Amino acid sequence: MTEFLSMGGYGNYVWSSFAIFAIVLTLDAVAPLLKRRRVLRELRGRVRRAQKRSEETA
Amino acid sequence: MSYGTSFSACRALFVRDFSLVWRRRGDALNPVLFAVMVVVLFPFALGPEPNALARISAGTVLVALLLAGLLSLDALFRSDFEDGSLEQLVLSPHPLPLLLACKIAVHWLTTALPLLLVAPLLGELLYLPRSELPVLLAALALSTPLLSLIGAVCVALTVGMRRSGMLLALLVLPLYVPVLIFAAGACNAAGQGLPVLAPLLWLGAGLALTLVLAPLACAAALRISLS
Amino acid sequence: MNSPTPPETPPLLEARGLAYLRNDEPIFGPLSFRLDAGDVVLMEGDNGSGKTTLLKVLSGLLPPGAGEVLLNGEPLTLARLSHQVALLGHLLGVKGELSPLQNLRFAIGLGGLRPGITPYHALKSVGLEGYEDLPLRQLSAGQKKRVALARLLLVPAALWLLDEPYANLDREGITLVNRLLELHALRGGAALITSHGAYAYTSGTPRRIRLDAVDREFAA
Amino acid sequence: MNPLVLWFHKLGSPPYFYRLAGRLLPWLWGLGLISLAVGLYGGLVLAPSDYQQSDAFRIIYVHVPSAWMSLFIYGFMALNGFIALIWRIKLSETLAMAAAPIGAAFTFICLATGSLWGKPMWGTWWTWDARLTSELVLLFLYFGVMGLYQAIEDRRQASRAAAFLALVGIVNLPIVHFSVNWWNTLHQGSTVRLFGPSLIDSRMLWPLLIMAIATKFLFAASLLSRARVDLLELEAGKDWARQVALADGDAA
Repeated sequence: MTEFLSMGGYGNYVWSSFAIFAIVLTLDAVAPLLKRRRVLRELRGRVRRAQKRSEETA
Repeated sequence: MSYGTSFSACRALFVRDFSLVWRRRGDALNPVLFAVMVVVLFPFALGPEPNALARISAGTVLVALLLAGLLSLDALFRSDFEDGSLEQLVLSPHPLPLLLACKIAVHWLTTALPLLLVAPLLGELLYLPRSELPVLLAALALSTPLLSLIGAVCVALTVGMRRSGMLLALLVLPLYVPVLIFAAGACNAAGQGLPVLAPLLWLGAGLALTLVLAPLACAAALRISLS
Repeated sequence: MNSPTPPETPPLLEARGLAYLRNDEPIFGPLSFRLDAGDVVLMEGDNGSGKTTLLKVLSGLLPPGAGEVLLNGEPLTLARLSHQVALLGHLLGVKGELSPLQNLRFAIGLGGLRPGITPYHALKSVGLEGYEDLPLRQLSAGQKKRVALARLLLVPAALWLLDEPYANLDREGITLVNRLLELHALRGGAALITSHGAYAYTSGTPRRIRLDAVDREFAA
Repeated sequence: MNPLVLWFHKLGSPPYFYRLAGRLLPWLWGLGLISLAVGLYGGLVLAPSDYQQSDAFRIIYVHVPSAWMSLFIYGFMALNGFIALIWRIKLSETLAMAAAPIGAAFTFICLATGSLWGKPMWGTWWTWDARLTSELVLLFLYFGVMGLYQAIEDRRQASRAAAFLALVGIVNLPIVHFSVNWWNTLHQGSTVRLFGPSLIDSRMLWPLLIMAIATKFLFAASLLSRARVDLLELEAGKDWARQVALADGDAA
């Protein structure tokens, strides 16, 4: 197993390359989810504001 | 004297823009002073040793002139946008690309030409080898209009924004890379005694292509940012 | 449109179901009207009702969201090539460093010259005699507006689109604008004026078109 | 209208696209991760080590697919930009702008893994190798498009301006590529091809193709999830967006 990890002596280069690949793609996948939560919260705010306004005018 | 023809429109545009630049001719020197300042920084940074400076002289002059041109690009549409004359231009019945080509030409004549004239002095500051000067001037003569044309398209995209200086550089510099490569390539080739015709011809081809496409792209970009 | 009257010439300007959306929110609703030679129409609406946007659409600066604009019966872009439209917006489109004369010479170079009038004559008729060679920077806002009005006199546009022409004009200026509008209407031109209240077009009762602000928070 | 045009037209309506993308997403993520796992296993375990670079060459399995993706996504972005500008199709605008950050991510991965690969081979973190340099210029082209999109307030105008810049960029890409190659040969002569380990052995090759497929799935998944959110934000004023928010409110 350790022989596999050492990657012929270039272990840290190979594994850090794959780590960068994984990290950047994970960030890229997570970013829209966070934004989705923010957008939905804003939208619900708008809905509540609209309902409140329509109650006042009714 | 006929009015309302495209020729009269271009002439009127030339007359107006030249008188505007003449009215503020102090500003026209700014790009030149900037370029000189940038070039002067290099001996401070790298030491005054002639051989060291000679090797980087042509490239440094090119980069200094490219950056000076970049800084003056913003003024291309800025004042017209702020006082509404850009709208009058877009509204005029004459083909917009033609009018924009005139504006770019005036911009090139009033900013890039002085830079071209000061280039030998800048070369001298950096011990530019004699063999490279003519090639440097030829490369500049071909590349500075190219830079103005490409820059105009990007300026048209950022005309609506207040402080777009840094963004403009971000948009334009990747597009300047090929122009710089061939211009500097010509000078380096001259320095090493290699034939210089190929890079200069590439610059000429690029210029011919951009002369036609850039005004069209600039007009389209302007319509997008004015809408 | 087979109207019963004899085949009248196509209207100078016609809007059919014109609407404009920004980020899919309506700026002004579907709007249809027509302007014939000699018409002066007042477009009223409070701020934010899309008056300026409407003028930009009518002049061809902005493509309409829906509907179409016809100039002399032809779709806008084609007809405009014959110097038909002049737009006077909030920004006057004149250069501060140049003198009125230089500005007007540029304007006629660009837009063409109406026969029988010279820049001097136009400046005199808008009351700027003697200011011909002063840089515009040194003139007042009202005087700058008069230079823009002089440009309207010089350019052979049959259709004037004026965005709040009465803004920052004194009483004298307002009568000047009215006189120019009457002159333009008599000559067979048409004008569409927008204003949010400060209005004083005296001669004749111009047609009014109401542009009310659309509730932007939630579209239907 | 034939079914294809009808379908494409229906795709244009945001609520329809939102629901369709929602249904597709789990499949795309699933296929992407599976093919990724297969590709990585093939590349890291099954493929024999290279006689010249021993195991360092395995970086190719992330470096080369990312390079391919960086160019593919820029092409995708420019194509959608073209459609959006010519036929004013709103969906293409959203897709183009959603693709930009993903493209930049892949370009960054390509550069980072390229320099990590260069270090053991050349002893320096950065080598002005022709392809790495072109990739660096491509990264700035991406930043330019994203920067312009952020800088303009009006969302629709921002996406149309950025789409136009992507078109200008796509014209520029081959020119940059050609000029950088020319520049490279002028200064360094023909350097040994850093990234060309002998791929004659098929056991080395198929994982690379699997990885290319995997990155395409991951791109599609990230693109759709970004496009959905952007659409929701753009259409905040509309009725269907409210329903989504309310429905999501109860679920969350």
